[in-house]
Amino acid sequence: MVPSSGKNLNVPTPRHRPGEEPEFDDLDIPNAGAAPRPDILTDPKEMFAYANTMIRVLDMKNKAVGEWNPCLSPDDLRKGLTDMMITRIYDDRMQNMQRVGKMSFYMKSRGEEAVAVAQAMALDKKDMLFPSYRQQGLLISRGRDLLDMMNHCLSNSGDNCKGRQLPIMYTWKEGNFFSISGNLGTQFCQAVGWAVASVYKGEDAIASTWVGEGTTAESDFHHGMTFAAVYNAPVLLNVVNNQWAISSFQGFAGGERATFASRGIGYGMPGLRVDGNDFLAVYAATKWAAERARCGGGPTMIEHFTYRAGGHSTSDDPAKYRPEDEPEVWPLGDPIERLKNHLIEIGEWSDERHEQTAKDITALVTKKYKEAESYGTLNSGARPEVSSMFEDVFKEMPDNLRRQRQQLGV
Amino acid sequence: MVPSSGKNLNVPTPRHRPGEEPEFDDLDIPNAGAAPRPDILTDPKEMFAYANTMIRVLDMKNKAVGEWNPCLSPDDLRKGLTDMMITRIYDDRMQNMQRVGKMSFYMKSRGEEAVAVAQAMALDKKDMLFPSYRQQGLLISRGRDLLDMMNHCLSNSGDNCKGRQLPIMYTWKEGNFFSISGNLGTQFCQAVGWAVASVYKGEDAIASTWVGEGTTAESDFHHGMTFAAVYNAPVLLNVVNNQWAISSFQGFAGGERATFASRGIGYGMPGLRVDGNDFLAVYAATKWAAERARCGGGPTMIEHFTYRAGGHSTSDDPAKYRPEDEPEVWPLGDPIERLKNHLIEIGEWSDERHEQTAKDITALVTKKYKEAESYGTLNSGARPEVSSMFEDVFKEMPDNLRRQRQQLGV
Amino acid sequence: MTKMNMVQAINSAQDVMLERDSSVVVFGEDVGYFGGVFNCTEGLQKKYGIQRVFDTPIAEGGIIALAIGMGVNEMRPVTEIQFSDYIYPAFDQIVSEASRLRYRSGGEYWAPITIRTPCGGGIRGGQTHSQSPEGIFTHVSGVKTAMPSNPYDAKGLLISAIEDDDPTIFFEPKRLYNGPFFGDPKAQSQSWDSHVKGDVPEGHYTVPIGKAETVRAGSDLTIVTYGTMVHVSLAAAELSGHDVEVIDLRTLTPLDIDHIASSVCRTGRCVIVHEATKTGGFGAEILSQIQETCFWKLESPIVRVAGWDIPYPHAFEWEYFPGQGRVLDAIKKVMEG
Amino acid sequence: MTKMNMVQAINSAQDVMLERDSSVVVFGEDVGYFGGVFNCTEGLQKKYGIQRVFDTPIAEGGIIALAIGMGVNEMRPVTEIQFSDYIYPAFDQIVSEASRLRYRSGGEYWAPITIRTPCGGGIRGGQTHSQSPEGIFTHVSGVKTAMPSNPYDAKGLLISAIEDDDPTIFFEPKRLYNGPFFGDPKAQSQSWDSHVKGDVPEGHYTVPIGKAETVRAGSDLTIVTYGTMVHVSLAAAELSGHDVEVIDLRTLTPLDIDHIASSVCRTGRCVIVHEATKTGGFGAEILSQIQETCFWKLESPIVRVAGWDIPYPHAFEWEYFPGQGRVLDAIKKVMEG
Ligand SMILES: Cc1ncc(C[n+]2csc(CCOP(=O)(O)OP(=O)(O)O)c2C)c(N)n1
Ligand SMILES: Cc1ncc(C[n+]2csc(CCOP(=O)(O)OP(=O)(O)O)c2C)c(N)n1
Ligand SMILES: [Mg+2]
Ligand SMILES: [Mg+2]
Repeated sequence: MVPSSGKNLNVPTPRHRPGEEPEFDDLDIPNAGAAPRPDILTDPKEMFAYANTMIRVLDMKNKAVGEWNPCLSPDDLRKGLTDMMITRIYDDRMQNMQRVGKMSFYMKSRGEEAVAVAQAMALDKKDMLFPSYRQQGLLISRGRDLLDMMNHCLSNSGDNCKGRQLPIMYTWKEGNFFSISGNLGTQFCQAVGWAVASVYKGEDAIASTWVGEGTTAESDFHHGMTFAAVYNAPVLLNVVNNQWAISSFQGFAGGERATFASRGIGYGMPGLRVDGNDFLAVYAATKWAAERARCGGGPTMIEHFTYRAGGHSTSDDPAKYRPEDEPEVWPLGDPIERLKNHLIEIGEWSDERHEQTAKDITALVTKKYKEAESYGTLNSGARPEVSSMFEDVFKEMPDNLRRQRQQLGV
Repeated sequence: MVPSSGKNLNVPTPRHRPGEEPEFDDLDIPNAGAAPRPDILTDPKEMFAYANTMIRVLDMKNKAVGEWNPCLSPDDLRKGLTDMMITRIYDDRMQNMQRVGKMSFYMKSRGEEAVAVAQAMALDKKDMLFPSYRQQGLLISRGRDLLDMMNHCLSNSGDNCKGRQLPIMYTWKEGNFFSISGNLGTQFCQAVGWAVASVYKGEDAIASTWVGEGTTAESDFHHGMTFAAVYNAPVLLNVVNNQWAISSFQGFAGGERATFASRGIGYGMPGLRVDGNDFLAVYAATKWAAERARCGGGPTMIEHFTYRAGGHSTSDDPAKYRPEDEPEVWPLGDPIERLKNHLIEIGEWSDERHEQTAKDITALVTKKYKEAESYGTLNSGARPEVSSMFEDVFKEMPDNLRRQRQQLGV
Repeated sequence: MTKMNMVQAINSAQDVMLERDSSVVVFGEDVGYFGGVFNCTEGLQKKYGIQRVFDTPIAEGGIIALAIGMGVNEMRPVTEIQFSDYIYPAFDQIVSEASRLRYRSGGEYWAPITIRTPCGGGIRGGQTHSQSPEGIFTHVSGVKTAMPSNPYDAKGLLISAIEDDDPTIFFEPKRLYNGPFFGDPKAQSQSWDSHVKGDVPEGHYTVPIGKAETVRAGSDLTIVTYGTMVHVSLAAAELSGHDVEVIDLRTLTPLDIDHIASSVCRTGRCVIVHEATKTGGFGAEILSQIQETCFWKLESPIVRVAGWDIPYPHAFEWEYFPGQGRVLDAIKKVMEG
Repeated sequence: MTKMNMVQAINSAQDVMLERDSSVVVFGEDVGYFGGVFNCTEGLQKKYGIQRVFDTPIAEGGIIALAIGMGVNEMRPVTEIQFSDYIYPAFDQIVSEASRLRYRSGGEYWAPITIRTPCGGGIRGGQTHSQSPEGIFTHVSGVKTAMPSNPYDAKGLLISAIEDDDPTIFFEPKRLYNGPFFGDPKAQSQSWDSHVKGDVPEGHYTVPIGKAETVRAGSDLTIVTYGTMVHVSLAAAELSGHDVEVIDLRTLTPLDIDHIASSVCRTGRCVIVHEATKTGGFGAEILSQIQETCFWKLESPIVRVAGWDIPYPHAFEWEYFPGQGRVLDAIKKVMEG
């Protein structure tokens, strides 16, 4: 039973591997401003084209153009920029702290900051977020104290998750940010349930959920799409197509044959494909989908076309499976650079201000981190109470756990 | 927390319930012959329209028309008709035998016979079938002895499944018919694995698999679609949309918002929507997809638009949830009637011949059933060896099972 | 008090809770208009509307995910998995999500969901309509598991499960829906009418989660069992010629080991009976805890009576089913041993 | 003979089988070009080509379904589930399909698949990279389960699993990949180089499925254990001051009860150790079978040492982990009891 030479199994292969020169020349990237903006209650059947084009607002000259331009105020633009900068500086710092052994693990969102930050801004605070592990920008945009985020990552005595979760698996109830699961995709259909309950309760809040493009292969993606469609749930179903899933490129999720946005078509919901590195495009698409959901128009699927500029996590070395300079040649640029240039272009920002802001953020992050360490790190200093490890398995501790706790002597 | 009056959750509702007058006037049914037949290696992106139209060959005047007409010989047409008739008469007989207590359970395929019979004819004998429980026509078309089928349903000493499975959960290795699972949908991605192995082995055989439209909501459907797309597997992914899933109409699988055939689009594979009660259309679409798969064109999804004319199973009373006369007003008619009328129209069949054939089949089925009873029924007569219940859990019986068998004293 | 069979009792529990608490909703495959393939939700959609009692797509994983999301948003979903043989596609959502949410979020989020699911054999359902998978879930931290053996307990336990703020899997031995079953398929079938536990209050009451019940007092030997096997064990006890005590667990986890241990330490002999396959079944845990607690009082080895380690074979249902004969053999062995 | 760590041994087993049998293919998330997140398939794609060693979509259920279909079509797929915490989405395909196919088809079809999956904690992986779910699968009829504790057994058992015509789940205690681990995270980490079971033949050999091994002979007490806990138990045995026998199960199901029973009947005392949560864990089954077989020889209650009945908490990994101290306590208790 030797494989024949004639027919070969199709196993997807990325465009380049380490040692090869990365290029994306044939990527089909529509011009900014080219896509029209349909009415928010447009019939999904009339929206097939949106799944195959790309909504883009920022053009090559750093101008915001076209119908999707959300016309944000300079203040809002500056908030967006600043929050993306905080996210990146925070990420870098935490990754460094992991490298020196202060915590067990870390995952950055470098290159994808626009997705989380612009979406958080476009949604209402009352809207519920069911993210994956790579949307820390949501927390930052919603104003979570960096100290709390750090305390969680350090699993220290200030960790609201009581030391039970890996770093970056945040929970923040006050900010309507769900508990991140280590199991990929599980939140996708849960978000639909939350949204259905919101309708049932007669409330106005909607839900938004995120998975990576690799995770679309999991059953939860399909369940989320199906249940959202059937109950016309007010929910945003986001696929962050950052091209990579650990070492596997998006072809292993089916991305070579069709856009992820076009998955929406078969479920009868709009699928928007957005330049995920274009803050304004992400913001505008999210606003459109949120308004649609709030008006009873049901779910929208959004594919954010972006690029994971860093490694998958601190356990990963991307140089093993893709050219080291692939991130640099990514044709859609860097979301922070692009928004910065736009603000400068419209006369509302400058290189100096940018430098200064970066410095201020770095100082803030350093200060916060110092404070966080005073609550302990994974290997030294204060921790949550050991006895707390037996709590919250159930609302009330059953006898078997009480006995086990006694056995441990805590 | 009382539900608001303003916004209501969308819960799909079928067009009619018991007591209401069934009608399907606004069903969008394209004319026979209207759909063009694309080249078998057409790019899926150019095939979106096929997911929303309906491939139909037999017109209102019982003529076969249009590009999809497979131009079958009269002999082939008669074989198709006869096999559908055998399927129906067999089904009726077995259901009756269940009613009188000879077996535990039964499921008919009434109204959907064209799907299984035409597809079996359009595929090669070497092609592997991964069906659901409602494609008994595949067995009949491939020539399985009715005696063997009955022996299985009776769980008697002649049952090749050794009494381990419910009736209708057939297995027939010789006929390249997989073992039916009681768990919905599980075969869908298994078929993809089989097809991938076929490519790997350099063989020419393809796989074909079936699920009901209700089952498309299960994860296996999504996995089958994803894996088939990623590996470009030579497989036919059939969705038999018979409008009902026990008591739930197809809206609970998302059918109100988009056709099932359009699910193919998001995975980058052709989705064909076929009049499932039109033997010639089913045959033609299957041939197209099989040829495509064999030429390296990869998977095709086919939605068979049909109607479950009987109850879900012998445990079910459809009068509880749909108008009793809904089957009669189904606008796409009955597959046997339609093919019969076509054969008469072209002068290759007659009412008399039809009657006679029905009589012959009935006599055959009666004879076979009598023979089958001589091998035992569920409650009397011979059974498989009791000790065999401990076999085949593993290839070789481990000690714990040997001891349990001894404990039972068999 | 009314006479109810188990289907009616389960229906009534949901009815009571839908009435009392607007955050309760009921959903699953075919549970809406149709009222469920076993009629356990019959009439509820008509009474409470399509917003509160509704059908779902056929996707057990999606059903539980939907329930979790609703639970996080302050609702109290009661879901049905049509057969417990079909709970496996929801395994990840139950184990990794519902059962872990409160813990992993430091207590900030939880999902008070109830999963009703018919289990067990004896209805000629073949290997995929007969399974008793409770032993898979009793190993999972963070989810409670219960299995009633009669209408009164079924209603009271189900109300407790719905009111409980933790996820609960509520296994319904479908062979008991219409009457107690003593293990002999040829015997005249009985109804719940003549059974004391067929008397069920119409309104709200609870049977507490985590409490076993002694359903027959005795001093020679203790049978620990649950679900359908309670009745089989009672019948065997009657025939055994020994003074057998029978404990109906009702809740599997958290296990009422104190109740069990105090009985076994008294009788010194124990038989554990369940319908699920033996190896790795919940009987092993019960046996282990008894051994750990009552070792010095045991007068002979504890014996497990269970389904064989094979799928439930359609034609050999009654050879698979651990009926009175196998329980009697075990009693004899333990009394002699 | 070469020195191999467990990653290399596992890699070598696949290498040997890919070489010998063209029906063997290896696939899973990140196993192809990248060689797996733990490097267990490093270099295999390069050596055998993209048709035989390849990446998959991230869908564990799909991976196992694909493997079953390939298995039915005469191939012998070796799959990787990246962490055993992520095996749950494949639960239905493993339990209802792979494990039941031969039975339900009357022996006409089967799928000789192997599921490799790293398990266990001790690597600061938090609750979703540390689980030991073997106890869920040991209750399932029709699938075999194995967990090696060293490179030699890992390679030999994995080859047996691949060659076996039944589905096998092959649990790899990831804490042992690089060296034996005795339970003290602060101790100097050891490599397999200096361990006798680090000597691994380069070619084909097998360790039979279903056979336990006595890794330390003793007459006072028997420890029954597997995986990482073999080393922790050996270390505790050493410190205990008693003459402790240690049995490494290697295969969980089918269980080598004869081997275990002959030891416990001799020593009269037994401790069972595993890392998985206690309630409903495989330890309960081991305990039950020993109780059933050796009751009259037992001089004190068998004690189980296991993970607490909670998710594996990130910050309290070492409080969760059943280390030497807890094993020593148990030995003491059993020796005194
Ligand atoms: C159910 C499950 N399977 C596998 C994993 C291991 N895993 C963690 S992240 C990851 C890749 C996810 O890729 P993608 O969805 O594209 O998200 P990204 O990391 O790019 O944001 C994998 C396979 C997991 N966490 N859960
Ligand atoms: C995993 C699983 N869930 C639920 C069931 C119960 N069940 C059996 S058939 C059926 C309806 C299936 O409907 P559909 O897929 O449309 O197929 P049809 O019966 O119409 O051919 C259901 C819910 C099952 N067998 N397996
Ligand atoms: Mg990704
Ligand atoms: Mg159907």
